[in-house]
Parts: sequence; C-alpha cells; structure tokens
Amino acid sequence: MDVLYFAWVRERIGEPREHVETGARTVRELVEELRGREDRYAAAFADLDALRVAVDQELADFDAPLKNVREVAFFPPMTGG
Amino acid sequence: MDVLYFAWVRERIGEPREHVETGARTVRELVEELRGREDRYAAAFADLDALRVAVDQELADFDAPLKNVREVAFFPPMTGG
Amino acid sequence: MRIKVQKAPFDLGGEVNAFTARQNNMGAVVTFTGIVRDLEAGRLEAMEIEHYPGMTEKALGQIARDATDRWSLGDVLIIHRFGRLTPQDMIMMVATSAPHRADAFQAADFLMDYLKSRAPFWKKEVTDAGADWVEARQADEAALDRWG
Amino acid sequence: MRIKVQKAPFDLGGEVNAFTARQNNMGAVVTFTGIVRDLEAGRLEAMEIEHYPGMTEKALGQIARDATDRWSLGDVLIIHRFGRLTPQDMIMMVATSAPHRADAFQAADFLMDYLKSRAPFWKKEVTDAGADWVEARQADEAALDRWG
Repeated sequence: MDVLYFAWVRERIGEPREHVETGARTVRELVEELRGREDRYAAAFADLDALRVAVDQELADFDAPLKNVREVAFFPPMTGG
Repeated sequence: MDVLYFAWVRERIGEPREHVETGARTVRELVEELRGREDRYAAAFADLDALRVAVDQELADFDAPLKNVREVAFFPPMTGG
Repeated sequence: MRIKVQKAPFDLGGEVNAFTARQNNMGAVVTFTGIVRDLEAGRLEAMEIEHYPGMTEKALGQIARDATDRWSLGDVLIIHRFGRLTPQDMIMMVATSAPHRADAFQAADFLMDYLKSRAPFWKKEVTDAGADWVEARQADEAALDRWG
Repeated sequence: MRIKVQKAPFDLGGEVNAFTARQNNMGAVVTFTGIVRDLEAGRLEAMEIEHYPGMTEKALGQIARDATDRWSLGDVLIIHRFGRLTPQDMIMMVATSAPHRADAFQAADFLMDYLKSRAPFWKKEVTDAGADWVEARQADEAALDRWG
C-alpha cells in the first residue's frame, strides 16, 4: 500500500510517500512495524496523540483495519482556513 | 416644530411632513393634540403600540420631553436589511 | 468606517475588493448581502424602500460604532439602498474585517440584526393585486436579545 | 456547489459577483475571506500551505454537503489556496446563499469551523529566524462542539 506523510511528519520521515508491503491488520500495527525500522520513523511516530491518520483519503483512527486499503496518510492536526 | 411621517403613517396622514406650533410637553401630549384635529390623525394614531417615534432623529418613547426639540417623526416598526 | 445610503445599485464585488484592499493586517473579512426575493406566488413587481434621510445615516453610524466597541474590528462598511427595487436586486450589504474570524462573523451578524429593526427603513411590496407595507417580524425584534 | 483548490490567487470580488449572479431567489449571501496576517513582530516572510491532493477536494466537498444537509441553502462555494503566500494574500474564501439570513450566516460559520480542523491543510510560517509549522489551536477543535 502507499503510505503518505504531510507537514512535519513528512519532514521527519524525509519523504512524502513510499510503497510499503505489510501484513499489518490495523493502522496501529502498521505504525509499530514502521517504528521498528529506523530512528526517523520512531521520531515521527513518537507521540500518536500528536498525529492524525487518513485511510483511503478519509479521516480514520489508529484501530482502523487495513484490509483492501490502498493509501494510508499520517499528518499533524490540520490547520486550514 | 417639524413633524414627519413615514410609511403607512405618512399615507394615513396624507403628507410627509408639516410644521406644528404646539405647547405639548411630551410626545404623548403632541399625539393627543394631533388626534383631536382631524379623523386622519385619529386613524394614524389609533394604536400607539403599532408606532415608533424619533425625537431629533433619535429613537425615543412617547414620554420623551419636547423642550427645544426641532423634529419629531412617527412611523411603524422598521424593516431594514 | 463607511456608511452609504443610496438609490443607485452598488457593485458587491467592487465594494468588497476595495474594502479588503483598505485593510491592514486583518485576517478575516465577512460580507452579508441582502437581495430582493420574489413572493411565494412569484408575482412581486417591485419592492419600494422608504427611509428617513438624516436619521438613517446617524442610525447606521451608531450601529457600526456599537459593533466596533463590542468586537475587535478593523473596519465596517454598510451600504443600504432605497427607492424602487425589483426581484434579484441587491438591497444592502455589510462588510466587517477583524484580526480573527469569530469577531468578523459576530459583528456582521450583529449589524444585520440591528439594521433590520433599528435603522429607519420601511419596505412596501407591490404586486398586481396592490401594495402592502412589510410588517416587522416578532422574530427580528427578538433576535436583538441575542446581543444582551 | 463549487470547490476549488488552487495555487493561483483568486479575485474575491469577481467570485462573489459570479456566485451571486448564479443564485435564484436567494435573499441572503454571506462570504468569509481568510487573509495572511503578519506576525506580532512583523517579520513573516511567507506562509507555506501544504495540502493532501485528492483528499482535500473530498473533505471540502463533504463539509459543503454537511452544511447543505443542515441548513436551507441555495449554494456553497469554497476556494482554498496552497503554496507560498505572503502577508495580505488571500488564503481562502467561502460563500453561502440562502432564502434567509440566519441560514447563510450559520452555514458560513460552520464551513469555516470545519475547514480549520477537518480539511487536510497545514501551514508553515517562514521568518528570518527559521520556519515553524502552525500548531492546531485547542479552541479551533473545541469550536466544532458548537455544531453538536
């Protein structure tokens, strides 16, 4: 699936998107898997309360299932308007 | 003093303004005096609850004093906007 | 603060652009525009608006100052037409600017509530069946209570 | 309903005139425009706005539909820019039309509250001292509670 990063999450990870092959069943499992990879992921995902997640371009929570999902995005709380 | 009429008050009185010489001390006394003049005034001033008054171009009530006043206006509740 | 009471139409877009260009470091601009609606039966020929020259300008100025005293605003614009209008004509507009959006919104809402019931305008609806003065609505008077 | 997400500036006056001309028998049009403010110290070089292409349009469309479901509206317009902006630049605008003024006001206010916290935009302030992401304000999140 495609994993996208925005704002300071993108800056900490160092890239705006990547393709990830994963068996994670939920967003939370995906986060755990990414955290284990490299320090930059651990830094980006250090505080989940500071993060929001979208699954296939809809806001979701960290327990959302990933079955048949094509795109997951992580970002800080939005500041539009 | 000048007495002005607007909207249906003007239509009932039959003119938009007139000069009135009066010894009335309050708006209410002025209304009583006008009511006694002719039927058209009695018709216009039949229901004071349906009327609003401005004294020297400021909203006032019927007990407002008329000393040194130059202009009194009578009209129905406003419908601006 | 600008108050215009006029018979002529106004250009909403031109007015809001000019208003916005005059602002200095305001984060929010809100406008309200009132437009003549046809009657249910679709037979409004005209809306005739009468006003009280002299008092109108004073009353609108006071309402604008009340808004400015109450919220942190950059500027206020009020334009109100009088005379004979037809459906789809713009009757009036207000614009407010403020550092923050809540102030701009609340001030514009407040201006409209006071314009409705405290500015000396009267509307008459003309149809083929005759002409009737628009009656003030209880709800418009009650709306003023929102502002304490 | 029109949603535009764009890098280019927009003409507020032209947009509100075109929006108003498209309406049919709506008595009220409300607009809100958000403008880049300088920082207290007057040293904002730029505001960089990032967004999530694809999701942004969907989220704005959903917010507009929620407003339309909730109030009696004629139409909704949302324009939101992204990219590098400088102080006094217009960031975004919304316009609403409705038969009656309360619906137009409330819907515009609602759109702004949801745009702030539910549309995928992120702002970064650039000064000579560096660049910082604007943090979401607790008050903006809390404002959503107003709408139940």
